[in-house]
Amino acid sequence: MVTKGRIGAYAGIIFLLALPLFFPRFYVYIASLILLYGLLATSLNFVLGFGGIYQFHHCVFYGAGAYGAALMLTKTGFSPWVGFIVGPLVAALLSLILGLICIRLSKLYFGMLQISLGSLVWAVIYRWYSLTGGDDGIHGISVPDMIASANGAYYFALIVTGLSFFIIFKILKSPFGSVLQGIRDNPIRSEMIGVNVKRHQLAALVISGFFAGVAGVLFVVVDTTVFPDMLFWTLSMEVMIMCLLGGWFTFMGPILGAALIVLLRTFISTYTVYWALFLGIVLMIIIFFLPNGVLGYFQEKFRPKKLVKG
Amino acid sequence: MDFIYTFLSPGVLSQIFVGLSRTVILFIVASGLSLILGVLRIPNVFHGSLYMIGAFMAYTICSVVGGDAGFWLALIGAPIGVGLVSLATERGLFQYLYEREHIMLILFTFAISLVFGDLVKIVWGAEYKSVPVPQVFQGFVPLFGGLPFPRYNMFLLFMGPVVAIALWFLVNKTKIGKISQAAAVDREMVGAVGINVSWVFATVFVIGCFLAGLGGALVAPTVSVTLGMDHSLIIEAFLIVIMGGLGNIWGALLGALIFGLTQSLGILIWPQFGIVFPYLAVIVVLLFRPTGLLKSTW
Amino acid sequence: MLQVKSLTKTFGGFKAVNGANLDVKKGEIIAVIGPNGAGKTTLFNLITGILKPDSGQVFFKNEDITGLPPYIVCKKRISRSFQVVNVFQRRTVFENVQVSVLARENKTWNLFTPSKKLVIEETNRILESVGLIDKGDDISAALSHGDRKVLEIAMALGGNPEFLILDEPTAGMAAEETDRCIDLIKQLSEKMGLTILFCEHDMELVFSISDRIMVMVRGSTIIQGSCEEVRCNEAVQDAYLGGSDVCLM
Amino acid sequence: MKKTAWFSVFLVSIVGLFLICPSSYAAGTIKVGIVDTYTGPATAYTQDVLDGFKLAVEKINAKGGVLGKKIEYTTRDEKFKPDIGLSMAKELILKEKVDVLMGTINSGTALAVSDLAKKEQIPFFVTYAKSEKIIGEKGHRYVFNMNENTEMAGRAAAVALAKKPYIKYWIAGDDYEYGHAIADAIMNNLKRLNPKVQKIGESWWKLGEPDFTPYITQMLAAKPDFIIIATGGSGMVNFQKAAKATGLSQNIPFYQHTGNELGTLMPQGKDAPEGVYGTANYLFYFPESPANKAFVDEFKTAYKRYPKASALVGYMTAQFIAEGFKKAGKVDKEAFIKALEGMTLPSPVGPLAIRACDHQLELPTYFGVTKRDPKYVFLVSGDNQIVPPKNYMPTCEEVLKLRKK
Repeated sequence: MVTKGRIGAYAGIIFLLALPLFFPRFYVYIASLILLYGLLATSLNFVLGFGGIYQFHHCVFYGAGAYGAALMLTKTGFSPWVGFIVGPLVAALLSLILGLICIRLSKLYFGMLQISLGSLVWAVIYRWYSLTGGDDGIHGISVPDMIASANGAYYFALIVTGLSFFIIFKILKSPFGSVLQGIRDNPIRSEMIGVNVKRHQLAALVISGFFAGVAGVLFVVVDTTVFPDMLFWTLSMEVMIMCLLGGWFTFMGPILGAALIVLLRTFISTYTVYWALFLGIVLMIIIFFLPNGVLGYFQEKFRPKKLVKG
Repeated sequence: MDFIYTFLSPGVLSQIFVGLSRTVILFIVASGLSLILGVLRIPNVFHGSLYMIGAFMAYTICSVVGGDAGFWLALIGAPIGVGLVSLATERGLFQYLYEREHIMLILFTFAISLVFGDLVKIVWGAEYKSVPVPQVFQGFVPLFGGLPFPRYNMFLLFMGPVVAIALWFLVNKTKIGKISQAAAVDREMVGAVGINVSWVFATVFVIGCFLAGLGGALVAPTVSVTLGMDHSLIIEAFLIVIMGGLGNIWGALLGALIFGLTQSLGILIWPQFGIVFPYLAVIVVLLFRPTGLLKSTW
Repeated sequence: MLQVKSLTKTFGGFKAVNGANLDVKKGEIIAVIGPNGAGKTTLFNLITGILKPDSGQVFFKNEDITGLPPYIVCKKRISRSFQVVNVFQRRTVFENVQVSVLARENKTWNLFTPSKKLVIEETNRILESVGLIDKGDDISAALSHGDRKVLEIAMALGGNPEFLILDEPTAGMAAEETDRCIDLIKQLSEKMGLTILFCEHDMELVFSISDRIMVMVRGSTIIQGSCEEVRCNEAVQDAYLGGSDVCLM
Repeated sequence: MKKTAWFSVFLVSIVGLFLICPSSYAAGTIKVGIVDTYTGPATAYTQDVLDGFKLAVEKINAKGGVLGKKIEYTTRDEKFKPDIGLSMAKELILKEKVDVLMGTINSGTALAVSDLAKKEQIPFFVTYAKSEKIIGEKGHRYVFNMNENTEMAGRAAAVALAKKPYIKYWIAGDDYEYGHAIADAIMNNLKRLNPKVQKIGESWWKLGEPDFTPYITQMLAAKPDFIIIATGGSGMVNFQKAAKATGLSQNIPFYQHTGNELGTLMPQGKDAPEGVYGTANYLFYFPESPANKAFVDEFKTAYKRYPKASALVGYMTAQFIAEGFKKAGKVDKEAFIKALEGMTLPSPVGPLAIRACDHQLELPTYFGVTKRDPKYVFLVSGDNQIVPPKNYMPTCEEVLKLRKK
């Protein structure tokens, strides 16, 4: 069984590496988008599905990372690679600040306070015209030649997301990850076995913010633009949907969810302008019948021994 | 009056009054949201869509009936229409979902709001719609040093307390109100004494949505009825409910007051960044009262 | 070892704990009894830092631990189980206990070593001692009620405590499970030398294993003494039996 | 590890579904891809662009198309979100291989797609986004603006307002790029044309603000001579309603760009305020030329409503695309662009030209004031004066200087 899984994983990696050789440019572009949204959703799921923190406005960090990198690239003379590192750091810092304010609250209250704070960040970016270009955004950001082409951007996204997924996976399997999942299941119990819950949650938020920032940087590389809409709450909702759709207690779930949403959006919109209607209906059906998400459903179905009840 | 003017200039006073009429709409919508949150525990994201549908229904009724009668009919008909829509969604979908995680419900209702957004476009089309202000409320009254105050806003100021008192009566003095209060605290117990909890929830849900429709119908004459009018409102309504304390109707009133007033007075203090004041108010409130100003039913 | 001095906690006017006193010596098994709503669980929450007392003090090994947060209390080697089952329900039994051991060994900030390579022996030893070793790979939500209660105790043991607080360890258990649990508690006390504070409604269990008993009524300590002292105490009879002259049990 | 297997099966089937998704176009046609917002308040304008475009395309195709090929188009709803719009534009270019892109009311999307069009070398017709940057600072060979921009609108308004006796101006508007740009353009040009003019104050509200009364009381208290309101979309109607309810329209004259336009006045019916100054690029009842009447009749027969300014934009874009290819003689993008530069076509509002230097369509502007008209169930623009393009358009030098920056 294990070897079969290994073979599957290697086949997947080879498929992803060879993708630009066989598919036209558009599909390479869509694949890059899936990778970056997959990373964004996974970074959210790190705190949502594994940390039990209701991070309602995750996209603030995605946008912060993107703007951080975009501003470094357009307004300063540093090497673009420096910008790519600064972006996630800005996101992590912002995540720390927002986390320090919100962490005292729990669940829905945490989420709502986060939405208000996030909306403030959005308003600042939206209003600070001289720095951020206001609602028009920043366009035509030039990235290094190596990663400027569609294939280059794809490979860059593939390497970065692959590395990020690996790191996040590692963290989840580490003692820190164990503690985090413990906190999700039962914060009071976690305190009582000697875990400083708030501090661990805060660290998780910072890590999550950092990787959201990485996803933001990838957006800059893939689409060479940034917009204030990247920090608007509706996008955060969509990312949350990606997590739940794929399965928020699974590692691969959010990636699958991201792939589903991106593909459905592209696929349905070629047929009808009412794609939101169909997307909404598909989502309703999935949430209605598969409460643990698509991947969660398969996991339940094929591993009855570890079935999670109530 | 002159005595008051020594403390507050006529401009500030009129700003406060205008803020209050905005408060009324926010309160009506947010109280419905709060009711649903408190009793059913559903964070209803498509509450905003219902508000929009209420406004569109008001438009349809007004343009079919015409004149002042159309307006009054719309004021009753549109919320009832919205109530029927919500009854269908509750019976068809939500009654199976009460035990789900909140976050699932949020996303489920978000999905419904996507569907409703497009359905409204299919039914009513893309053009801006406008509901005329009824004859009785046209024009304005000079208030506070002659600054004009629209008569319709006076009507709104009257409607606010009416709705608040009606809600108070409903929640505290009627059987359904008492049952729903009990159900909010302990669902199983209410079920155990032989009450059909499912229908109690349906009723509360419809009442909450009725309020969203009423808000939409009331706001319709003051704005252009357009697609997407739900977007900004729903976040504001949620913040108000959170600020006031989940499920607490008086909290919704207090939250709406704070929200409406910080918005209108913020403009006086710092016009360029008037937009951030209500958000700042929410942050300040939640920092000092993490579970809202008044007692939450959660 | 543990002294509680006139501890008070009020919830919106209701005095849940009102001047509770308790004195526990090393190696003892102490039971707290009292009718429902007497404030036993609140008392435990106050000792372990989940709630902050309004007044009064808690000393552990002559050190003031009043109002310290739970994770610090835990580091002083006080562990507890909960009345309502409180385990990490999406994780396996093994992981549940392992987290507890990891937390005690301050390894929770380790981000990159796979947990499956850490503290395996220690975790297995604890699972062995409570008899859950066979179920190590089960998701804890799928366990029977009794097993979950035992898992609770196992998690508490993960913190390598000197002082163990058990909140109704046998509540809801079937008869044979209760027996197993009693054995477990006795073992912990005898073999590992733990000091144990527990509350329980099952009087048989209380009188069979405890060294001393503390009786709480309406948030206050009525008496703390040996089983014999408590059994025929008038106030206790008042509280439990409405003032008859019959000794308890 | 079964889940990995299932996971891959699932993913492959989704990808497969996506790959077999058919092309939206038939072969051997000229393909036009439209990315625009068809959700939310903006739809009131974008629907007219599309319908105007459709009208012209159907006429062209009925006559046998261009170069023996039919013009085909497909739409994508970007929902006013630039990231979605951009990925849709990429889909149209890379997968559908469109010959021409057009669309969008959202300046953010327009700029992003314009940047893409430049890289992919696809002609892009901006239909209703009004950012000055589109052909200014960010302008390039492949982008065409078929609509006025904020600078043009501001200059046209300034030309008309400079003749009025007002001195003390108050500025207010939607607090976003469009509002500020249009207000700045009016004020800067007004000061240039009439140095006595001064700004005594300003107020800005968030986009989509539902209640304007507080702002209006603030303005009334300040007692300016004239107010310039820089709003867009639903804000236009909302403000006029509030202006009527508070009596602002009777006390202080104010100007709104597109305030006299059908899109603003029709929804309000007879209840719109009278005496509001406005500018518009198109009025279906003015000028009363046969060409205009013919277009209005045609549009009205097809869609049962009067055309708005955006309908004219869509209508003319289709004709320019058709004539561009006809003149180029082949479906070749470079030749097409060359052909369009300087091209003049007859239109409902008289001959319209695409300026060679910056690819801006030269549109006339109508300055008027709202009044009742017994012929219609809504208010119309009266006392219309035409501001011809040459009187207000920025010169080629001015635009090209922006590009160099």
